[in-house]
Amino acid sequence: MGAIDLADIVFYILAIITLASAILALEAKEIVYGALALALSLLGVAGFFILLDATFLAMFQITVYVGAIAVLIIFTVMLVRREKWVEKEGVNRVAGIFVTLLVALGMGLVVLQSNIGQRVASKEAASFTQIGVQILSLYWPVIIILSLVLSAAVIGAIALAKLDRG
Amino acid sequence: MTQIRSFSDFLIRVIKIVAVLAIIGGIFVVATSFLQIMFGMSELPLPISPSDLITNPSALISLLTGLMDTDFFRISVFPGFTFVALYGAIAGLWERKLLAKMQMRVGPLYAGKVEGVLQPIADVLKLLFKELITPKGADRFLFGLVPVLTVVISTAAIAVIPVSEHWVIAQSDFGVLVIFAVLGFFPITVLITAWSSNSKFPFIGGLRALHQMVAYEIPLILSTLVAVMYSGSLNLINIVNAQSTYWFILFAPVSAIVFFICGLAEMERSPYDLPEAESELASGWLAEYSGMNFGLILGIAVYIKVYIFSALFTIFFLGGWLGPNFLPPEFWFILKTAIVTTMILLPRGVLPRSKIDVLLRQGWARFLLLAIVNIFIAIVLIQAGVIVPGAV
Amino acid sequence: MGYDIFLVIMTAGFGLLAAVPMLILPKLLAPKSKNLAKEAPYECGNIPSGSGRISFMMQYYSYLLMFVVFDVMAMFLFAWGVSYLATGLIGTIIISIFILVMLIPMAFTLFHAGRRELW
Amino acid sequence: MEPLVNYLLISVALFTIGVYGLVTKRNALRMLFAIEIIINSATLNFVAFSRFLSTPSITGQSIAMFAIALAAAEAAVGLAIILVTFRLKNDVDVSELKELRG
Repeated sequence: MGAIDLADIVFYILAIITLASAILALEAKEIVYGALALALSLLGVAGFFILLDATFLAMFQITVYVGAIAVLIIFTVMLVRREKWVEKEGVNRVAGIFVTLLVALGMGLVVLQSNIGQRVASKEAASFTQIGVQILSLYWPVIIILSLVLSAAVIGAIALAKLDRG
Repeated sequence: MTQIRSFSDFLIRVIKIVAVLAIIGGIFVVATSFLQIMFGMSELPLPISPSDLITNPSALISLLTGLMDTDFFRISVFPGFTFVALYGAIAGLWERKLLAKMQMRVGPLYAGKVEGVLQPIADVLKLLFKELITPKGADRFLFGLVPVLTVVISTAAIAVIPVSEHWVIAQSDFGVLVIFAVLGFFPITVLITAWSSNSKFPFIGGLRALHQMVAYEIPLILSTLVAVMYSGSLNLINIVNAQSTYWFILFAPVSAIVFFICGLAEMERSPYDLPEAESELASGWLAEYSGMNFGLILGIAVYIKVYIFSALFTIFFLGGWLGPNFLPPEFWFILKTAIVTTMILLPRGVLPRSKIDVLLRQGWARFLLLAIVNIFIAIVLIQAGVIVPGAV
Repeated sequence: MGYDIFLVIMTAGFGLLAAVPMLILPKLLAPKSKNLAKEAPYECGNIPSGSGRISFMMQYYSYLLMFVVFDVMAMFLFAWGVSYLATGLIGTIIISIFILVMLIPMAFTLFHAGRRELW
Repeated sequence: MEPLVNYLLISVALFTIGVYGLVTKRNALRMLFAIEIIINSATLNFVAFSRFLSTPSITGQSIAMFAIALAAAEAAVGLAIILVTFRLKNDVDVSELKELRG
C-alpha cells in the first residue's frame, strides 16, 4: 500500500506544479519568467508520462521540449524583449475567463458523465521497444512525411528569419 | 561582519560557525529521517546498544552491511555524491599539478606537507570566507538559483551511471536517455545566467556557451547510438555486459573519437573553452559570480561533469568494469575512468583555443556527418553478421 | 512504476542538500561591505554604460533552428536503434530514407549560416 | 494508480488554460505559449487513454511522439514569424498585423 500512496502524493504535487506554472506562463509580468514557467509546466507533463509507465516518451518530451523547444523560445524571448513592455489585453479579461469556464464546464461534464473515467489500468504496461516496431511498420508513411515536414520547417524558418538582402 | 581584531571577535565567529553547523546538522537529520520513511529503511535491524557492541562486535558488521544495501547509502556515499565529489577534488588537483609539470612550474605546493595535496580543502575554506556579490540590476532570484541548479542537474546524471553491476543507484532501462535528458537542462541554466546577470560579458559568453552546447549535443547523442545498437539496450549495465568479448572501441573507433571531442565541447574544456575564455571574456558567462557561487559551478559542477563524461566513455567504449578477475570490477572501472579523465585534462596544456564560427561549423558539418556515417557503418557491420546485437 | 526516475530525482535532491549549505555559510562567515563600485557590473574597469541585456547579433540563429529539428531526429533514431532486430531490413531502409531527407535542411542551414551578410 | 478520470481532468484543465491564453492575450509569444500548453494537454490525453486500454497498447505513445515532433516544427516556424513581426513592427503584438485587412 505504501508505494501506491506515494504515487498518489506525487500525482497531486505534479498536478499543482503543472497547472500553476501553466497559469504563470501566461500571466507572469516578466515574460522571461513566463518562458521558464512554460518549461517547468512541460516538465510536469513529462512527470505524468512517467506515472503512466511511458518513461521513454517522458525522456523524449524532456529532451525535445525542455532541451530544445524551450531553449529556442527563451532565446527568442530574450531577443525581442524590451525593458518597458506594456502588453495589451485583446479581449476583456472577464469575458475571456467566462468563455474559458464555459469550455471547461462542457469538457469536464463530458469527462465526468461518461463511465470511461473509472477504468483501471491493466497490470502490464506495453514494452517501450514496441514504439520503434510500430512507427517503422504500421506508421512508416508518417515517418517519411514527418521528415519532409521537419525539413520544410527548418528551411522555411531560416528563409523567414534571415534579413532580405538578396 | 567586521574583521577579526580581538580574541572576543574570534570567539563570536567560532560560536556562529558552530551554530550554523548545528542548524545544518538538524536539517540533515530531518532529511535523513524523511529519506528513511521514503526508502523503507525501517526494515533494517534496529540500532544496537553499545553494550551489545562490546560483547558481540560482529553485530556492527551486519549493521554496516545492512546500511550499505540501502538506497540512501548509494545516493550519498559510494556511487553517489561523496564518491564523485572526492573524485572531482582529486581530478582538480591532478589537473593543476599536471599542467604545472607540462609548463615547467611546480603547481600547488604548500597546503599539505607533500606536493600540496590539501589544496582542494584550502580552496573550499577560502571560498567559504568570500562575500557573495550580486551585481546591481541583476535578477536576484534567478542569479542565485543558477549555481544550485547547476550542481543539482549534474548530480542527477550520476544516478544512472553504474560503477559495477552491483554498485549503481538507479538501475534504469532508459539510462542513456536519462543522461541526455539531464544534459539538456544545461543550455537553460546558461541562458538564465546570461539574462539574469545584467552584464555584457556574461551575456556574450552565455550565448556562445548556448550555441556550443547545442551544436555538440546532437553528434554526442548520435555517437552513442552505435553502442546502443550493438548491445540492443538502453540500460548502461547491459551495454557493458555486451562488451564481454570485445570492447566497442574496436568496432566503432570513429564514434569514440566523436564522443570524446563532443564531450570536450560539452564540458567547455580546452580547446573548446571559449565560452569561459579567461583572457578575452573574463570567464564568460561566469564573470559576475564570486565566492562560493563561482566555486559551486567551476569547482564542483564542472568536475562532476568531467567524471560523468569519463565514466560514460568508459561504459560505452572501454568495457566498463570488465577486466581480469584478480582485482575487483570497481577497481577496473575507476582505473579506466581515471585514464580517460587524464586524456580530457591533457589538451589544456597543449592546444590553443578555437574560434566560435570554426567551432560551430565543425560541430554541425563535420561531427554530425561523421556520427551519421558511423550509424551506416554499424548497420553494415550488423547486417554482415560481424556483430550480433544483444549478444552477451 | 518509474522508481528508477524517482531515485534520479532523489539523487538530485541530495545535490540540493549539499549545495545549499555552501551558499548559506558564506552569508554568515564572510565580511560584508557596501560599495557602489563593487556592485557595478564588470566592464573591464570602465563605468558600465547602458543595460546589460543588449540586443545581440543573431548570426547563429539558424544553428539553433537546426538543433530543434535534429534533436527530434536523434530521438527517433534511438526509438529505432533499440528495436533494431525486430524492425529488420525494412525498418532500416525507412530510417535511412528519413536520415537522407534530413540531410537537405542540414545542407541548407550550413550554406545560410556561412553567409554572414544575411544575418 | 490514479483512475483515468484524474488524468483527463488534468488534461481538461491544461486545455482550458491554453484556450484562456489564446482568447485574452494579444502578445504573439504568449499565444505561442498557450498553443504549446494545448498540444501538451492533447498528448497527455493520448498517453492516458493508451495506458488504460484493457490490452497493453503503445499506439498512444507513438502518436504522442509524432505530436511532439510536429510541435518542434511548429515552434521553429512560429518563432521565426515572431522574429519577422518584431523586425517589421518593433513589437510582437498580433493586433498590429492588419495590412491584409480589406
